[in-house]
Amino acid sequence: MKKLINEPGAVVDEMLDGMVAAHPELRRLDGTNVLVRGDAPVDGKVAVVSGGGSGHEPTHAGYLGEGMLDGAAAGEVFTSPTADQLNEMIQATDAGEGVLCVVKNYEGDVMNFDTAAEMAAMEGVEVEQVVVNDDVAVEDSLYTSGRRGVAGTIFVHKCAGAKAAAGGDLEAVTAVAEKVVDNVRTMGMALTSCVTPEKGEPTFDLGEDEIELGIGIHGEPGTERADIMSADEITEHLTENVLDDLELDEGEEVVTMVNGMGGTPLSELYIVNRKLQSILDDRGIETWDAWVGDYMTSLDMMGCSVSVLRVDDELKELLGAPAETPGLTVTE
Amino acid sequence: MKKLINEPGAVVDEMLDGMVAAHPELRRLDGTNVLVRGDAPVDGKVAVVSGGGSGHEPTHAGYLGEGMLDGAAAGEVFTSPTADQLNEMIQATDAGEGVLCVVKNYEGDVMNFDTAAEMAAMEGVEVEQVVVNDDVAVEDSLYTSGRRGVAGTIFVHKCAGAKAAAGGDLEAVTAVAEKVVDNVRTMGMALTSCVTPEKGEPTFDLGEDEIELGIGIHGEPGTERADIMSADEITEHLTENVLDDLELDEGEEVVTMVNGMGGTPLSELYIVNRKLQSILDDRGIETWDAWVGDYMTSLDMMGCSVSVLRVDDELKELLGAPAETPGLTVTE
Amino acid sequence: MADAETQREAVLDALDNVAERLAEEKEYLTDLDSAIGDADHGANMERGFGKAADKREEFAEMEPNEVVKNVGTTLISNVGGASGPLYGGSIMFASQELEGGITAETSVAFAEAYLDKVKDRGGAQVGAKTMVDALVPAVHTYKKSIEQDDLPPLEALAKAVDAAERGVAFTVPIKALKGRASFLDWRSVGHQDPGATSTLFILEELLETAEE
Amino acid sequence: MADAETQREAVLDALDNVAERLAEEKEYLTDLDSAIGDADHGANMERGFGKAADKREEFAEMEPNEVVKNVGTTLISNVGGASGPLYGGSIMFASQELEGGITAETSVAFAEAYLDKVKDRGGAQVGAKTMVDALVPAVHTYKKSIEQDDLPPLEALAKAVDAAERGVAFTVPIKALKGRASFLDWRSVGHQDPGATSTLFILEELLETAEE
Ligand SMILES: Nc1ncnc2c1ncn2[C@@H]1O[C@H](COP(=O)(O)OP(=O)(O)O)[C@@H](O)[C@H]1O
Ligand SMILES: Nc1ncnc2c1ncn2[C@@H]1O[C@H](COP(=O)(O)OP(=O)(O)O)[C@@H](O)[C@H]1O
Ligand SMILES: [Mg+2]
Ligand SMILES: [Mg+2]
Ligand SMILES: [Mg+2]
Ligand SMILES: [Mg+2]
Repeated sequence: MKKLINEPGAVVDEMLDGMVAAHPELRRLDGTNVLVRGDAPVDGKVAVVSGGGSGHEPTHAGYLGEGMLDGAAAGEVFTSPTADQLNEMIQATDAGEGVLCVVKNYEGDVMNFDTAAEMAAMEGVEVEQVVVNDDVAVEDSLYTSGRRGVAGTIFVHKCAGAKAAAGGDLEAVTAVAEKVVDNVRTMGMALTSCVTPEKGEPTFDLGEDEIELGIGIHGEPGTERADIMSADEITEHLTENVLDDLELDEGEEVVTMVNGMGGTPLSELYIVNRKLQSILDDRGIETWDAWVGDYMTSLDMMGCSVSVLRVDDELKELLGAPAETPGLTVTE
Repeated sequence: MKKLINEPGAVVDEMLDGMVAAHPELRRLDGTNVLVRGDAPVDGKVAVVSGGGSGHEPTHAGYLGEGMLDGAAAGEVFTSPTADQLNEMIQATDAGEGVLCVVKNYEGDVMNFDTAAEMAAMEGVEVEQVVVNDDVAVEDSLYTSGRRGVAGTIFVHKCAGAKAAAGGDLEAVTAVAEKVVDNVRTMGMALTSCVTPEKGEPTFDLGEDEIELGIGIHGEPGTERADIMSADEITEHLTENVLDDLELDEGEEVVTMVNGMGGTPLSELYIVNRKLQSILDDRGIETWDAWVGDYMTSLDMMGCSVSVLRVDDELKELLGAPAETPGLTVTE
Repeated sequence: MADAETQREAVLDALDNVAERLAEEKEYLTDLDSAIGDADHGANMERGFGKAADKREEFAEMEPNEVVKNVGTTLISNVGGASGPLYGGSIMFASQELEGGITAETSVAFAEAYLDKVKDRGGAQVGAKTMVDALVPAVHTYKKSIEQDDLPPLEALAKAVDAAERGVAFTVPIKALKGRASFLDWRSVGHQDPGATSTLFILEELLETAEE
Repeated sequence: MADAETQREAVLDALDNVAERLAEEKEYLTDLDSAIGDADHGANMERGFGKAADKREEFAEMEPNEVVKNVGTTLISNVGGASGPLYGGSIMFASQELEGGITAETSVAFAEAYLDKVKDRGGAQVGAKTMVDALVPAVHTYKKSIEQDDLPPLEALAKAVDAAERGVAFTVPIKALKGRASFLDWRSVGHQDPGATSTLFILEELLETAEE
């Protein structure tokens, strides 16, 4: 393993320090791995917070700022943050208008956020929770953990954050977040595994001619191993699964995201976007906006995910609203 | 080699199509690998253009847009664009106020830009050229090719672009670009080589315990091979070389950039930034702004470069001026 | 029945042994988690129990049940992931059963409360390929051995360890329904569950400590 | 002296042979460029001369010197990098010397003009570890063989190829002063220059074609 780190145990702590050094408009809560907007709690505004394991940068703290998140809790690499830290985040960002927690559907995240919400509620904070589960690779069923939350989460941050910035109350902000969850689907793939600082070697082994389809964002193997394919074939596979699940009708409008897993050159993501847009064109689906970049990564993994979000006028307005964060800036 | 591509020969073409599909505000000149701002030529404004080999995304076309570049020419991977394409770019962006070409110091780039400038001049276009050579790893000498141009080039794009947007004439825009060149220094390192689509295997072999110091951005080996070090040690090495060359005095102000080579997790870049800022602190040098991210990459290479730009009031104003491009957005 | 101090010392010894064992097994647990999860279970367990064991001095004046409770909260604050709230929250919750001291009877109540909380919090039944698959046979066996077979706690615990072992083995051939491994669907078949395995290790160390 | 058509055919045959050879040597050239450059010289040369060879039909009606000039512009438009303007620009420039047809005399003038342009454009002297190191001995030898030793062009060309070979070998032990390899400083010592090597291959194919 070769990494630009000092020691595996210090990665999260030092990364957070380096982040605050680069973005002095963020603030680290003393003795925690929680970053918040420097001006948190923001008077008169519902707070939108998120959190989860580290290793997905710019997720989560990269989306702190005007028009997106108020707080972001960083767990160890790929390990959800502990409930007490989540509780501190909730308390520190609540301005009395309540806090919406955006949680990706993993039992660890859900259980810790649940506990934190209970703790915060005991202190009189109004807390709502939205669980994102956009990953179509995983079968959804009552008897299982359901679908994972992956890159579509960024759209939830953006829309809920914009709604809160526009003065929406906790109910309205939560409703927007749920609307995004209902309308976004994602599927991902990996060309290579990733190397966590603690383990120091690839989480799974992939042959030179193999890829993983249906991966999450934690270096876990995917739902299926396949022979290497061309970028167009891969894009087709991901996109078709996403579109079939979303049941889009001709003429509907979408916002797309080609998300890099961390180790993929941007040029390759654009090659994927090229095919994605041509598939949408062929199906008579209109792209209102196309996002291409590293939004939610898995350390150094090579691969990508394709997300499609069905949008209406409300979501378009929220997606287009200004945001100013280290990881995403939208200007009017 | 596993890449999200269709065929090695189509990488640049398809990437450019995918880019325009994602950023419809950009336009591809017919039959070329040149992208320009959709509204080029911009009336009454000096054009700032750049170009070079592909594989450095978001460089170059990622910096097209308000407040930065008007045109960007993409060569094959790591191969400078041909003179005729550069000439077409210059002609297409010139609004009659002249064109500044920002060139990184490689003989290929310089020779092709020279030829293009001659061709454009024959058509009556006023062309200026600024050659960026910020890489302190390479010794500067009259009898050699001199220093390479690397990530510091982005600061040149930003400042020259802002000056042009503010109505500066060709002379003024060129002067700003030269001021940045005089005040920026960079040094880079690699943990791994990169894999070009054409070659399909690493450009150089690095042992599990080795790193390359003093690399450029073309997957070329560095000036020195060293044993693996901690992030802090690496940062110290890079930063000290940069600072010594820049001859900064206590109390001076700088803008820093920790640039990822493409395959480095963002978390690691923040760990480098943490140390960089603490070194500057110790030396009594003040950071006015710290950039951390993938600005000029070498495909999937793991590694980073550290750049330091000495700033005065003029440069601060230009760096802080609004820019809206796929790769960099600055709001007022 | 041993006095409070002896009991506390026994709890602290057990804690040390567990922490040491989990540190030794860190890589093994992580490897199991690599195959069907995200390669952090070893680090999570080592970190959590390591932190708890480091608090020996803080624990020096506490009642045994308070020590146990504090181990639980320490896990909650330091583990994260799925195993943090499951291990930590359930230990914390079950510690109430030890308020009157640690006896054969209260240890059964503790075990039952612990199992209930894990099932409740995580929503997994037996056969979902989780720690529950090790816990259910262990707790059932322990309870029956003590309450119906009148075995001494040490023997009951030894039987529980055997039972947990079978539970761990049982996780191998089945498909995960809960936890990260469930995202792998059929690909989870053939792999041993990390959380069930760490549960077994902990039980083994409790037995080891009790035997000393 | 052969007529224009024969000359044109000879040029086109040479072009085919060169293109074919460079395609064969693509990997080898790229490997050389990997060691001290950026691993694209093979692809650059193959692309450039391949495109030129593809234009056979366009060239069918042209004068020999125009064909040569067009090969130059095709390289300029398709190669990029350092080798594009060096090879392409110099061929284009030197083609003027062939306006009166291709003779022993004009071929010497072409060679000299070509060398001058490479040196002028790239600013490299002998010993900078570039294509110039293959070119200088080749051109000097060719010129002397024809002008002073009165050798027939075929023999002169054979001697020039020998000379270029020594030039290529000479690039190995020296440090690069120009081109990307110069950024490696002392680490460039011990490696063969890709551009000098491709120059040699081209000369070998010219000889091969002339011999046929
Ligand atoms: N819903 C659940 N119910 C019971 N046990 C679970 C559940 N989810 C996960 N586990 C247990 O947790 C273990 C994984 O723990 P760990 O790797 O530390 O957390 P994470 O899955 O968040 O990375 C699994 O092996 C499984 O035994
Ligand atoms: N200034 C120069 N003068 C002469 N030859 C040069 C010069 N710079 C580079 N070369 C030649 O070009 C070759 C490299 O060509 P190529 O790899 O195609 O271009 P690039 O260096 O732009 O990647 C070198 O091996 C060298 O022979
Ligand atoms: Mg985890
Ligand atoms: Mg090149
Ligand atoms: Mg895990
Ligand atoms: Mg080259």
